[in-house]
Amino acid sequence: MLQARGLETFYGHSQALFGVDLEIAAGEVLALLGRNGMGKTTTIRSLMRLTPPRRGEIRFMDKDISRTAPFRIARLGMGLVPEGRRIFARLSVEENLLAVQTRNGWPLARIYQLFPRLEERAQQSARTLSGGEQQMLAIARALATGPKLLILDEATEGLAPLIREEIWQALRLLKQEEGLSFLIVDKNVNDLLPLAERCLVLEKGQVAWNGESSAFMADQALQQRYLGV
Amino acid sequence: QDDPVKIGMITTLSGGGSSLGIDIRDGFMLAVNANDGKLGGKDVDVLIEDDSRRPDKANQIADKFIQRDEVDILTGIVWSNLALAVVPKAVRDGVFYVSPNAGPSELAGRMCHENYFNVAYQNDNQHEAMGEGFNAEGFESAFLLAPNYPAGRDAIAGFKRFYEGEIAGEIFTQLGQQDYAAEIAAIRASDADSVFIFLPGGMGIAFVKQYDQAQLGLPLRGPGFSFSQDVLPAMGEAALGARNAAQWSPDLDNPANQEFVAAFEQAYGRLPSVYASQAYDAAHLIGSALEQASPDDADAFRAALEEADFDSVRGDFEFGSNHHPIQDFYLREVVEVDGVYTNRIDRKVFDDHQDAYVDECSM
Amino acid sequence: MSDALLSLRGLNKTFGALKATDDVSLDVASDEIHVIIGPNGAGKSTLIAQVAGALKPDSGSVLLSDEDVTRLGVPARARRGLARTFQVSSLIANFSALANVSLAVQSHQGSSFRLWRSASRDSRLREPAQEALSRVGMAATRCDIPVDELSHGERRQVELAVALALQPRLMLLDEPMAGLGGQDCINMTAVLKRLRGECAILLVEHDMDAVFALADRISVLVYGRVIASGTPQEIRASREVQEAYLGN
Amino acid sequence: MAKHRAELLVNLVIALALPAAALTAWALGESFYVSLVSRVAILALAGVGLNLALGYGGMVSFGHAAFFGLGAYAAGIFAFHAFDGTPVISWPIQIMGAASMPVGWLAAIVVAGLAALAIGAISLRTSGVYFIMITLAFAQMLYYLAVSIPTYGGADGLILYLRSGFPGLDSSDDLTFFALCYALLMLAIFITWRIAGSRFGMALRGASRNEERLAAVGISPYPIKLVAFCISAMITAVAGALFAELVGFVSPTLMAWKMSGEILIFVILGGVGRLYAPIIGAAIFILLETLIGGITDRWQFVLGLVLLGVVLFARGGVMGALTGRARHV
Amino acid sequence: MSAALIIEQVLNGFQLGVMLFLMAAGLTLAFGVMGLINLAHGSLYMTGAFVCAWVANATGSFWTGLALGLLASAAAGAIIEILVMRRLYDRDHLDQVLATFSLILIFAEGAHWLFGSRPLYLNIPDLLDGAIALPGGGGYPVYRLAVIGVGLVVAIGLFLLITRTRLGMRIRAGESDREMIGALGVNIRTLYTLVFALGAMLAGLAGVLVGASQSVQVGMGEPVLILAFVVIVIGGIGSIKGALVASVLVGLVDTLGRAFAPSLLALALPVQAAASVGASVASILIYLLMAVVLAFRPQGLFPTHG
Ligand SMILES: Nc1ncnc2c1ncn2[C@@H]1O[C@H](COP(=O)(O)OP(=O)(O)OP(=O)(O)O)[C@@H](O)[C@H]1O
Ligand SMILES: Nc1ncnc2c1ncn2[C@@H]1O[C@H](COP(=O)(O)OP(=O)(O)OP(=O)(O)O)[C@@H](O)[C@H]1O
Ligand SMILES: [Mg+2]
Ligand SMILES: [Mg+2]
Repeated sequence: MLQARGLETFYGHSQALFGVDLEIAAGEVLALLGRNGMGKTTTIRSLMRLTPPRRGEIRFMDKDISRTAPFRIARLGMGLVPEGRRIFARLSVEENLLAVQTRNGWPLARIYQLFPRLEERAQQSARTLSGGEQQMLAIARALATGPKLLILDEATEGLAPLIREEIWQALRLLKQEEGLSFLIVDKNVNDLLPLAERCLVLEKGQVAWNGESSAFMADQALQQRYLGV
Repeated sequence: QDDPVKIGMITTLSGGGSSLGIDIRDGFMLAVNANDGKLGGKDVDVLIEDDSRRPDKANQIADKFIQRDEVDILTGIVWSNLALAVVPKAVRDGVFYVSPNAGPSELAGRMCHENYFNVAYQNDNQHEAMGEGFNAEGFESAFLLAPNYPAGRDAIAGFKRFYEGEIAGEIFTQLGQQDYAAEIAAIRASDADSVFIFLPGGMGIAFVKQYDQAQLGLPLRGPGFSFSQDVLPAMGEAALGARNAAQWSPDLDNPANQEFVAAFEQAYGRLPSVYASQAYDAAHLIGSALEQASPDDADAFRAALEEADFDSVRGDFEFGSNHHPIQDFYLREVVEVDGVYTNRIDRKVFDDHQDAYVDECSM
Repeated sequence: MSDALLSLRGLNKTFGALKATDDVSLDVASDEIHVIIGPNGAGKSTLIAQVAGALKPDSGSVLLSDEDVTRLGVPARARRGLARTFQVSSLIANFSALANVSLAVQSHQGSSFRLWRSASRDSRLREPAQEALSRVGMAATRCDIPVDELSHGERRQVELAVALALQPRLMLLDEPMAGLGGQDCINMTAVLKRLRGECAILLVEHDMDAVFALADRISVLVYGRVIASGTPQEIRASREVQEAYLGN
Repeated sequence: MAKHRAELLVNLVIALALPAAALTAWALGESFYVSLVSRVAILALAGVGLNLALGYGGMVSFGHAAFFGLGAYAAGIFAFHAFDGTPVISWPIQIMGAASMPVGWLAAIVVAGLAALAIGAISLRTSGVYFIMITLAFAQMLYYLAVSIPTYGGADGLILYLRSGFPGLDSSDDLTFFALCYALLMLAIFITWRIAGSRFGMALRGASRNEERLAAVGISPYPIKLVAFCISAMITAVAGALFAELVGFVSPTLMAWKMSGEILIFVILGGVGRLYAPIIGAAIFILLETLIGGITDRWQFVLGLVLLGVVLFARGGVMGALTGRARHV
Repeated sequence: MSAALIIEQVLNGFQLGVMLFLMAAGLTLAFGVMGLINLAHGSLYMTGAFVCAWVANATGSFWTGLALGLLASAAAGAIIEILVMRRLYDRDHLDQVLATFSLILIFAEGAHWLFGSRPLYLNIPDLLDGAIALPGGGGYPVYRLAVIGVGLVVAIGLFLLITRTRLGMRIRAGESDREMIGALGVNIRTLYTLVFALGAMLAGLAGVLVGASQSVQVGMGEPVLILAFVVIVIGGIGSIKGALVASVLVGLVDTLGRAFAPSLLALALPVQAAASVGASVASILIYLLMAVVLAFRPQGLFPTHG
C-alpha cells in the first residue's frame, strides 16, 4: 500500500536521507530500526511530506503522493503518532480527539475502551496530562482519524511496563482484527520484532539492512552491529 | 528672465487631518495656477511636501527646503504644534513664513518675528468671536467642551475673554476621543442653555452626530473650524442650525470671494473650506509683495508684505503690528442649499478685531 | 536531625479533585541512587517538580541537608545544589551543546552579572563544560552544533551534561532513558553508575533494566501515594508492585 | 566561517558609510544632508538600544518611544531651564538647568533608567504578546501625560532655542554635531557587543529562549532581563536627547506608538540581533521616506510595499539577506 | 450628582465597553486563536466603514452599505491572509508586527486614493434613530442599545464557535501545533483563511457600527487598535469571555473616569485645575488599569494557556 523510492531529504543544507527505499504491503507491519540520529524520524516526516524530500517518489493507496499536501495524505489513511507526542496542549483530552475525528475514524467509546485512563481525564487540559497519558492520547488521536496505515514513532516511550504491554497487545489486535498496516519505530526491539513481518535498518540516512524480521531477530551479530544490543 | 521664486509648502497630505492640508494646497495652487504659475508677475516654483502631521517630520522638510532647495518663503502648516516646531528656526534662518492657518499665541506675542506673517487669524480669534456671539444671542448659561491640549485650553480662555454669562460646566476631553456619551449625559444633567464646543476634525464629527442622536435640543455652537466645509458633509443634517464664528464664509459678498468660490468649485468639484480661503489669500498676499520687491531684498519684501495690498476674499484686510490680521468676524449658520451642507452668514460680531497678544510682541 | 541529604515531609498536592501527591515522605541519602517508579500519571513528575521548586506543594516541606527550602524558587534551589533534567528535553534552542552547558558552569561560578568580559574565549567556562559533555559520552565533534539539530538521544545526553556541570549534591532525573535506544541506553546507564558516590540521584524511570541496574533503593508511587519502598530485590518480589506496575 | 567574514565586511562598510556620507555632503556644501545623516545616526542609536532588549533578550518592546521621548524631554527640560534661569527641581535638592549636552545625556540616562526600572519591573512579569502590549500601554500612558500636562508645552511641545554646548566643541556646527552622534552610536554598538559576548549576555540570550531552563540551572531570568531592559532604555534615551538637539524641539509625538513602531522597524528591517543592523534599518527607512516623499504624496503606500517586500522575502532583514544567514546565533 | 446621572453614566460605560468588544473580537480571534499579531486590524475596521459609507451614500440604503461593507472587509481579510499572513505563521511575532505595520500604511493611502481625504458621511439608519426614555429623566439613544445587542450576540456566537464546535477545536489545535493538525488530516490553510476573514468581517462590522455614530475618516482605525489591544490583553489573549469582560471593564473605567474624575478632584483642587488634571488622569486610567491587572495576573483575567 505504500512505496517510497529514492528519498533524499535535507534539513537546510545538511542532508539527512540519502536515497531511502521502503515498501509496506496491506496488513503488514514494518519495523524501522536504527540507532539514534540515523534518520528514522526523518524518513517518517518525508513519507508524510512534513519535511518534503528533495528527490524521490512516494505512492500510497495507489496514488502518487509525491506532490500532495500532508493533510490530504492523512485523509488517504496515513495516521501519525509523532515522536515527542505533540498533543494539542490547549485542548482538553476529548477535544484533541474530536478535532481530528473523521467519519470512518474510531468512535470515542472505542478509544476509551482501549485507554480507560483517557476517559477518566477526558475534560482535563492536555497540557497537564502526565507523560504517559499524553502518549496514550497521541495514539488515540491517530486512531480517531481512521487510519489504514498507522505510523508510530517511539510510541511507547515513557510508558509504564504494564501499559506498554497493553499497547503492544492492542497493536496486535488491531493488526489481526482490523487488518491495519503499521510502520513502527521503537526502541523495544524485543516487543517490536515479533509483531513485525519485515524490518528495515537505517544507518546514516541509508538503508543498511532490509528483510524478514525473523531473520533479524535470529541474528545477534546483526543486532549488535546496527543497534548495539 | 529671473530665476523663479521658490516657495516651500509643508502641509498635511496623508493620514488623519489631511483634508485640511489638501484644502490649503488646493487653495494656494488655485491662485498660482490662475496666473499661469506666476504670483505678482513673477514665476514661482512651489515645492510641496507632506508632513504627516508630525512635528519632527515637518522640521526635517523645513531643513530640506531651506538648506538644500534654498526656498525664499515657507508656508502651508496646518497645526500649531507643527508651526511651533518649524517657524522659530526657519525665520531665524532668514526665510519668510506666511501662515495660512496655524496662529499660536506664542507666535503672535512673545515669540513674534519680523519674518513671520499670519494671513489667517490668531488661534483665539474665532473663540473670542464665539464668546461675543453667545452674548449677542442672549445665552446665559453655557456648557464648554474642548480637548485637553494647548489649543483646547486656549479656546476656552478665548471664549471666556468675551463671554459674559454663566458657565454651566466645562469639560476637557481626551485628544482624539470619539465617544462622547459621558459628556453628553453631563450636559443633559447640567442647567445649560447652550453648548460651545471646540472639537476639530473627526472629534467634532463624532460629537455632533452623537449629540444629535441624544436629542438634547440645546443650541450647539462652536468656532468656524468645528463646522467647516471639510467636515460638514460628514456631519450631515446633524449639524443643521449650528452657529459658528469665522472671519470668512462662502457667501461673503465681495467680488474676490465670489470669484474664488466659483473658481474653486470649478477646479476641484467641491466647496472651499475656510482653510482653502486662507491659503488662497496667502498666495495673493505673497503675490502682492512679489510685485513690489524680491525676497532677496528682505527689508523691501517685508515692507511690501506688511502693506497687505491685495484683494482679500474677506474684504478688508490689514496686519497689526505683530503681523496678524485685523479683521471682521461673523456668526455663520449651517444650512442646506441644494442638498449641500454649507455655511451662511447670520450676523457680524466683530468689526476690525485684533488679537489679545499684540502687546506682548515687541515689534 | 537525619543524615539524609533530601527529606520530603508529608507533601501534598492536588489538582482540582485529583490528589497528585498524597502525603509523600521520603529520604534520599547523600550517596544513594533512589529510583521512583509507578504507573503513568502516578505523580512522579509532579513530585520531582515540587522537589525542584517549579511547583509549590499544598502542604508539607522539602528539606535539603536539614534546611527547609520549601519556599525557595527554582534558581535558589539550583544554587544550593539541586540539578534537574526534564522529561521532555528542554534546552536552549539555537545554543550549541557547549553553550548550553557553559550556562550551567557560569551559574555554578555565580558570575552571570559580568557584563563586560568576553565569555566565548573564557577557558574557565569552556573547560568544565567540555568535560561534562565528554563524561556523558557526547562526541567532541557534535559539541558546537546548535542543539536543535542534534538527534533526540544526543539531546538527552546534553540534558544530563547540563545537570552535571552544576556539580550538584542531588540530581533529579526525570526519565533520562526515554527515547534512548540500544547502545545509548547502555551508555547512559554506565554514566549514571559512575556518578554514584559523587552525588545523590533521585531518578524517575520506566526502563526496568536500567532501574534494576542502578537503584540502591526504590519507591513505588501509585495515585500519588508511596505504596512500597525498599531494595530492588524487595520491590521485585512485592505482589502489590507487580500488580500495580510491573506486570508479569 | 566565510559567512562570518561576509558579516564582518558588511559591518565595516556600514560603519564607514555614515561618516563617508556626512563628509561628502559637507564637502559639497549640502548641510541638509549632513543633518540628514545625523538623523540616521541618532535613530540608529535608538535602534541599537532597542536591539539589546529585542535581539539579545527577546523582549519585544513596543514602547521604546517612551524612552526616546523621555530622553528628549530630559535634555530639553534642562536646556529650557538653563534658558529660563530657573531650577529643574527645587526639592529635595535644587538642580539647575544646564545647556550642556553631557548634562542632558546624563539626565536622559537617569530618567529613562528609572522609568525602565519601573516599567520593566511590571512588564517583565508578563511575556510574549502580553509584553508587547504592556510596553505599548506604558508608552501611551506617558504620551497622554505629555500631551495633557501643560507645564512643558503639552501637545505643542517644547522649543529649544539654541543647541546645547559640548565642552571644547562647536556643537552648532552640523559636521561636529554629526561627529558627536556618530561617536555615541559607535560607543553604544561597542557596549552592546561587549555585553552580548559576556557571561551576562549568554544568560540574557538563554533567558530569551528558555526561561525555565535558565532557572533550572540556577540563574533567575527576571533580574537579568530587567537589567538588560534598563540598559536598552538608557541607550535609546540618549538617542532621544540627541534628537532634541538636532531638531531643536521636543514634542509628545516622539512618544507616540508610531514612533515605537518605527524604532522597532529599524531593527527588524536591518536584522534582529545584529550589531550594525539598526544603522541599515534607519538609513533605509529615512532614505525611502525622504526620497519617495519628494516624488509623490503617496510615499506611505510605496514605503508600505517596500517594507512588506522585505519581511516576506528577506528573512533576517537586510543583514540576513546580505550575509546569507537568517538569524544571528 | 444625581442617581439618574450615575445610572446613565454606568449605562454609557457599558455601551462603550460593548463597542470596544466589537472592535476587539476579531483581533482576539486572529491573535489568540491563530497566534497572529495583526496591527492592520484597524485598517480592516476602516475598510468596513468606508465601503459602507460609500455604498450607503450611493444607494441611499444603510443596510446595503452594511452588507457590502462586511463583504469587503472579509474579502480584504482573505486577501491579506493569502498574500501575506500565510507566510508568517511560522515566523516570530516581530515579522508579523513589521508586515502588518506596512499594511497599515498601504491601507491608509489606499483609502485616500479611493475615497478622497475628507471624512465620509455615514449616519445611523432611520430605523434606529431616536431615543428611549430612561427612568429618572433623560433619553437614551436607541442606536446605542442596538449596538449593545449586536455586541452581545457576537460575543455569544463567537464563544460557542470557539469552544463548542469542531471548527473551533481545530482552530485552537492549529494554534498549539499547526504542523500536527495538518498531518492529522485537517486542511488548516483554508481553515485559517476563513478564520482570518471572519475576524476581518467582525472588524468591518465594528467599523460600520462605530462609524455610524462617530466619524468615518482615514486614520480612524489607529486609536481603536490600541484600545482593542488593551482590551484583549486585560481579558487574556484569545479568550472571548475575557475580551467581553475586559471591554466592559475598560468602558466603565474610561466613562466613569471621564465623568467623575474632575468633580472628585474638584473637592481638593480649584475647579479650573480639576478640569484639566481630571482630564489628564482620565486619559491614562485605562492604561493604569491594564498595568495593575497585568502586574497581578500576567496572563490577563482569563488566561487561555499556560
Ligand atoms: N530540524 C533539524 N535540523 C537539522 N538537522 C536535523 C533536524 N532534525 C534532525 N536532524 C538531523 O538529521 C539526522 C537524522 O535525525 P532523525 O531525527 O531522523 O533521527 P532518528 O533516527 O529519528 O533518531 P532518534 O532515535 O534519536 O529519534 C540527525 O543527524 C539529526 O541531527
Ligand atoms: N496542572 C495540572 N492540572 C491538573 N492535573 C494535573 C496537572 N499536572 C499534572 N496533573 C495530573 O496529575 C497526575 C500526575 O501527573 P505526573 O506528570 O506527575 O505523572 P507521572 O507520574 O510523571 O506520569 P508519567 O510516568 O506518565 O510521566 C496526572 O494524572 C496528571 O494528569
Ligand atoms: Mg526519531
Ligand atoms: Mg512524568
